[in-house]
Amino acid sequence: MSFISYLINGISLGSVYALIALGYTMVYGIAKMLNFAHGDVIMVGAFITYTMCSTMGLSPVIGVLAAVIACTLLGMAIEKVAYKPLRKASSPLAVLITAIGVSYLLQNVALLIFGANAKAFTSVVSVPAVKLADGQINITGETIVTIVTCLIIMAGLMLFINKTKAGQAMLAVSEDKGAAQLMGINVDGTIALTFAIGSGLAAVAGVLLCSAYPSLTPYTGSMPGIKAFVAAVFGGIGSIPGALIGGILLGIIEIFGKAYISSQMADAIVFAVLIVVLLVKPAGLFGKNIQEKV
Amino acid sequence: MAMLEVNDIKVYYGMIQAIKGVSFHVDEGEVIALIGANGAGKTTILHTVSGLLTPKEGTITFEGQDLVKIPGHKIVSMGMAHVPEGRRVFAQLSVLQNLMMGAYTRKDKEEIAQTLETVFDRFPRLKERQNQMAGTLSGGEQQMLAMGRALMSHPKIILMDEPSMGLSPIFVNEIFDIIQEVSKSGTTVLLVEQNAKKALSIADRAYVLETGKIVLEGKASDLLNNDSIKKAYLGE
Amino acid sequence: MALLEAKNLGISFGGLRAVDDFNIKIEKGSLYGLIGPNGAGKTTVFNLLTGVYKPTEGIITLDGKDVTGKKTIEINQAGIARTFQNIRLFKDLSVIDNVKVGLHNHMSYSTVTGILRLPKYYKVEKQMTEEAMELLKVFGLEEEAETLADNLPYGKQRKLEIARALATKPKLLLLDEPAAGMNPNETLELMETIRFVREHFDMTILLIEHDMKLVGGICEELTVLNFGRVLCQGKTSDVLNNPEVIKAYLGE
Amino acid sequence: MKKLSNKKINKTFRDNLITYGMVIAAYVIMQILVSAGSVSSLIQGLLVPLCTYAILAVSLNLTVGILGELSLGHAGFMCIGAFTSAFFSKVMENSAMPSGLRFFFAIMIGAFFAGVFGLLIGIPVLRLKGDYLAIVTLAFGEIIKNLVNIMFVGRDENGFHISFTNTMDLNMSEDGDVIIKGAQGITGTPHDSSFTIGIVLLLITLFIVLNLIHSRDGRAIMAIRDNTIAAESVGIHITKYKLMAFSISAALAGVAGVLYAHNLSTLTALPKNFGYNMSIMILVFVVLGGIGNIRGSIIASVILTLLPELLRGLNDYRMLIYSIVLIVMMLFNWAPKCIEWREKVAARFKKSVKKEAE
Amino acid sequence: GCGNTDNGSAATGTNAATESAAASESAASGSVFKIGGIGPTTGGAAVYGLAVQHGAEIAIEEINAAGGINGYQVEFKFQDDEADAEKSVNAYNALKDWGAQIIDGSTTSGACIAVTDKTKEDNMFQITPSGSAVECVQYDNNFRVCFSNPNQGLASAQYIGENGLAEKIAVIYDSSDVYSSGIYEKFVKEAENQPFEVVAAEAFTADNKTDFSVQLQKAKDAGADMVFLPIYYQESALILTQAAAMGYAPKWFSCDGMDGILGGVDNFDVSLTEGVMLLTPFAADATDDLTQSFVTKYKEKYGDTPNQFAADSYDAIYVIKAAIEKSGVTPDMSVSDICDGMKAAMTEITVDGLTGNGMTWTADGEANKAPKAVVIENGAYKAM
Ligand SMILES: Nc1ncnc2c1ncn2[C@@H]1O[C@H](COP(=O)(O)OP(=O)(O)OP(=O)(O)O)[C@@H](O)[C@H]1O
Ligand SMILES: Nc1ncnc2c1ncn2[C@@H]1O[C@H](COP(=O)(O)OP(=O)(O)OP(=O)(O)O)[C@@H](O)[C@H]1O
Ligand SMILES: [Mg+2]
Ligand SMILES: [Mg+2]
Repeated sequence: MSFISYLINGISLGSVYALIALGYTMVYGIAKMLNFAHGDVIMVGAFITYTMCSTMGLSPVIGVLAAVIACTLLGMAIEKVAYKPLRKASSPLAVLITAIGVSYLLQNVALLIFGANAKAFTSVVSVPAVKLADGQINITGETIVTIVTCLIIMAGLMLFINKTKAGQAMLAVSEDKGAAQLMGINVDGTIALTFAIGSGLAAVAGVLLCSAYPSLTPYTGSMPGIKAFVAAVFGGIGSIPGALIGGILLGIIEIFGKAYISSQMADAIVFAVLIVVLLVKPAGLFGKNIQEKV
Repeated sequence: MAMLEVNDIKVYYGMIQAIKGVSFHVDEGEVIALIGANGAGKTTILHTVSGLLTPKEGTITFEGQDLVKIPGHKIVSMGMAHVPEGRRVFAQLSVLQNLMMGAYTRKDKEEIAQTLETVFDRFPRLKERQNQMAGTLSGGEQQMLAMGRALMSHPKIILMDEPSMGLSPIFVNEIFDIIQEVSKSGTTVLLVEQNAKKALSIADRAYVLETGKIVLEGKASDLLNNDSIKKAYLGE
Repeated sequence: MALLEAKNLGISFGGLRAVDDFNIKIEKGSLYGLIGPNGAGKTTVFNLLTGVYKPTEGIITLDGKDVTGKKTIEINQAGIARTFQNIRLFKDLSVIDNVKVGLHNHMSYSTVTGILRLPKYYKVEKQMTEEAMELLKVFGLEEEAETLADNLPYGKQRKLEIARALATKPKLLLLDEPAAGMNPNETLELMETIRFVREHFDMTILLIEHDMKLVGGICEELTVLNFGRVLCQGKTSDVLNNPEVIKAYLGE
Repeated sequence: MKKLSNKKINKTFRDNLITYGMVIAAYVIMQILVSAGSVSSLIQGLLVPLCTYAILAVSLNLTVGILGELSLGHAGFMCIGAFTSAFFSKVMENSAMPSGLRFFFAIMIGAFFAGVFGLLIGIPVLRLKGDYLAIVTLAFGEIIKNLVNIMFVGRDENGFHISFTNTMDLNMSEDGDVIIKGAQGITGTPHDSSFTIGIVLLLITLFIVLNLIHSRDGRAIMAIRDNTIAAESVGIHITKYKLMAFSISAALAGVAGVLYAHNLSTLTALPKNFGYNMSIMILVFVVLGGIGNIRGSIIASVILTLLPELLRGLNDYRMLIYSIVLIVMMLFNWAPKCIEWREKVAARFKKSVKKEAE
Repeated sequence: GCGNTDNGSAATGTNAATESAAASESAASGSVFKIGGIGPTTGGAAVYGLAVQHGAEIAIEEINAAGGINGYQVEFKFQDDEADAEKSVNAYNALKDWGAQIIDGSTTSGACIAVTDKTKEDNMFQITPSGSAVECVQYDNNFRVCFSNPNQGLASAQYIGENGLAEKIAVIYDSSDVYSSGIYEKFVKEAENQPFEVVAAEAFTADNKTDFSVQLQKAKDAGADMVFLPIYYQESALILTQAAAMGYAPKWFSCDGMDGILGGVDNFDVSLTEGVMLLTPFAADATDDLTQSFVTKYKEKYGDTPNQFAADSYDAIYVIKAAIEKSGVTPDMSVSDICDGMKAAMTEITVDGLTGNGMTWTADGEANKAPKAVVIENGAYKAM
């Protein structure tokens, strides 16, 4: 019985990672950059919802909407000010470092505005928990909503990328910006759109993360951000279903590691599994291992 | 008025000036060849015309509109296509996806399907390989794809950067036939070629470029018989 | 005995039979051409010979030694060097350093010698520089020795690739479309260089090329590939007049 | 021909000389200022950390700039160097060994263990590429930190005891001494680091890295960076040279760890000092200073270590300003538009200088 | 809500000092005591450092308003150390440059240990409000206000055992934290002598503290009737929430780190804390005048409910005051002389503070005060 509840807990945790990883992988897949500030956009989204709902007492729907809109704009602004000037820089690492700067910036702004005290986030989810086996197994409403959201977002993203022109444009831009422009694709616009979508997703992820684990500080986003990065790589970075599966597996491994091996070594176990997987499948579970044609 | 008019452009890579004041024009329906040695600046000029590079000085007008002021991606929908140097196919997309990307600015599905048919007719190899990842095509196959992709936008003018590079002799002949056909079907052509002899034999007029400057221009047939051109570019 | 002998080579990519039942015999000192339509499998043959791909069947022997399925570096050490269809230089190294990397396995000193700058370091580095400069001279690149490889014009990049390959002191040199992107004059110059290399280094050369002037001008023997199979093999003049070759490859 | 090669040797020689000279000059100036009493305690206290971070940045530049692989686990190697050496120093503290010799051995031990870990980790990991390599190095760094945090090592008359749960499991006798206490780490490491030693270690690091780069092996490493397939085709042993660069880089990070551990009386493996945040911080030094630019790494590490300290006057706004400055510096150093602008300004400046000279 | 934490910290301290300095004639320039505070005000542990800073600032303000110490005004400056040992030394050096004579800090144990070495070298008087590791008071110039970790572990185990509160106990602790693992170690050791059994000991780490479902499940499966939480209240809040969600309701027992659970987490549902027991020296809702006035001021000024860190730091300043008054040191004396004077005085003073009545100190730096065991009832502490 405890096995099943561990499994469910793993899926709960993993679905949160997956949700974050979807945004991460989306931005990585198209803009080819590790946006280390992604986790902090999550935090911003959560704070906005917190302010709207818990402080100002507005309805969760408005709170979430406001967070999505604000984060979308924030994502686009960050891209424009901090990332775009470096797009043609001679090394892709330059923009990675700027992203780290942006991450610090968001954390410190949040610290100045909201203080360091943790805020207990009021869940925006009103779906009741499902109890099975005489209440021994408990699937929270947050878990259900997160998983459903993940699936919807994953399907939506895949449809968007494969079926819409803007999505196809993203694929082209991710490979060769110059050639994409020669096709008539608005490269700047496409990348801005990518960040907008990624950051909008981050807001949703932030709200659900804090609904499931209701503790919000200026640093709330950074660890889940890294974990989601791990999850995205695990699933094959750039792959959308990979992010989902990677996230959920990561959650399950983390919980099982704690449960059956050692809670002290939880971090080590997760990372060790990651390493083993990557050694066997060097491009992650769903990544295409593309060999360069000689 | 000329369809494409390039007026005294200067282009820099950082501090290095690659184009030192070049002017030329292309009239509707013409085939214009641009020839010159390695590093003369041919590719740079094409990149500047199609908006991948911005000139520091000078103007480029296409059908009366100033291209320098227009965002690069809008130039395609005005009717200009570019077969870039080094092919630049989308390596991880399939051949078919690559071709459809060429028709990105077009809306009418039926017309696109028609163009696709004509492209497949011209390059049967692409039809055979439509689901192969473009990156795994052989060098020559990629060249065909780049050409086909440009044609998919049904352009008014097409810029081609060394389209015969890496092609087998038989296919070199074929590609020049195709260029002529394209031209006959009403598309204007601006052609950069190392194979100057072939290029001049199908062009109406030509410009000769040396280290960022135009040093000679004239009717292609005249240039074919010009001694200095023969010596420098035709290997005779 | 032939320097290189490949028997019955074959490889597939997915469903595509890229090379099938490929046989070739190259005598020492010859200048051999490999031609064929686009996508015929020429580059793939090079990749098989140099260990980039492992053949699913067939045997490759170099100088009597079986090198089938060996790794790229082992094959290089056994004596095959190559250039690439899409140029692959060490872009951020200077021209001379590119060549020195080629000399890597032929002139050496230990890591510790390098770090501590023992006398041997200076001695060997000096020898390397001299030898590299000599090679660069052959290709008219000595002026550009300190230029970054990336900043060379296209034609010179191709030459540098050949120089780097030669620096590994191969028995057999494989050139993949060395004249691509060159104008007729530059091609003529390249032909001279290739001839010179053959004489001067007593080299055996196998090259892929679509420029018939070059192929006809310097190759003694040809193999024509079509759809992964050998279409025709023999003396250059014979092959180029073979009607099947004309039909499939040359055009009239 | 001779002339050309001489010119090159001279140029790199001069370049290296400037780098060494810069470090030595900084040392001399600081020593003079310190003895004149005109250096604040804050700056004095920062001298050893500055050396530590400069060594880290130089060593990571070997991996990122020269080998061309992205490593996010460098703090892990630093951690190994710190803990192994501090452990050794604690064990030997009451022995007859003179402290100078003890510290020398501590440095050797730190470098050795970090290097060995670099090698062990490198063997499987260096087959991966780009971001996958980055994440796996990050993972190794985190594993190391996690394990150090739950590691207990004690010594009594029966020898050493190790446990991964708590001190009771060490089963030590009454008068045993617990040296590594899990999250509480090692306390009371002898204070052996000094500015002079830091500078000497930095110079040695520079010597190793610069000489390696400009040797046959360095060329092979850079060739692999630029084009692996071509490097293989000219007979370069990819794995060997990747491992060489990676483990030397790790060993040098270990040396930085030794310096770190012997500068503070407490050594704990926190996310802050040995977690991925630190690895990223070192990467920031490298990238800001210019990938592959060794001197730049030193300068960037000094600026970025000093900056938050010098901003202390801003109180609560300190880290905010710091992050903004970081972003602005990155844009200034890397954005093509800024580079162009800088070149133009420099050219104009040169021109005007010339004119004046005339 | 939004605390106005953007109030320049040192600015507040110095402003206050200068304002009242103007009022008080005796504070001629140069003759003020300069006290430096150290703790994280940025980074993940900022909440603790800010509390220490704010607690001290209130005490300083009160003291200056009341005419200072022995007639001397007090200046206070607080420096960020990001909870890092190296940065803490930097912060200390920055304070030294400013002219600090006495140190209130560092806030976190690891950082504090590193600083003790430096204050020892300079022979500067250092009292840490919250550095609980043994080594935080390793030298004769180091003192602390809070309990030491072993002390808390021992006291907790004994209290539980003596009062027969539980038979089977699970521990959830932070294996990457000095404070938490320090208490845990001693607790488990002492448990052997007590009539209860530790049935599960589960850890989490700084990088892994969002999901506690496994730890709770294990405690539950092991049949623990009490869970001991030697951790801080921020994580405890999450644990209580998650336990409630899974329907697990053991008794909860905790140490002073738990203090803050009632007001420290904004918007937290305090009904979850019903019945939680903790050993703490401070309770923000105690009814004595001192606490009430402190809490009121704190809320007014910083918008938050003070936690035990703030209280410890407030007391630390008053301890400093008492030691100065007792020893009669003056600001114009050297740092070392001030330290020697205060050191000697420390064993002679008795302080009534927020965290204890009649606190006295031993020469080895530990405070003698009785931990109060409290239980949360109806959202308030109640003595047990
Ligand atoms: N990205 C770049 N950065 C700096 N210089 C460049 C760049 N691209 C080209 N150049 C330089 O600009 C000049 C013109 O180059 P361009 O590629 O336009 O020549 P080209 O005539 O197309 O030559 P090729 O026949 O080799 O294709 C050359 O000197 C070249 O070195
Ligand atoms: N890695 C691969 N995966 C799938 N197909 C491949 C791969 N490499 C080559 N091919 C296919 O194998 C065939 C032979 O390719 P190859 O590159 O050898 O041709 P080639 O003779 O060199 O042609 P070209 O003269 O155009 O360079 C081509 O049809 C190509 O698409
Ligand atoms: Mg060109
Ligand atoms: Mg080929």
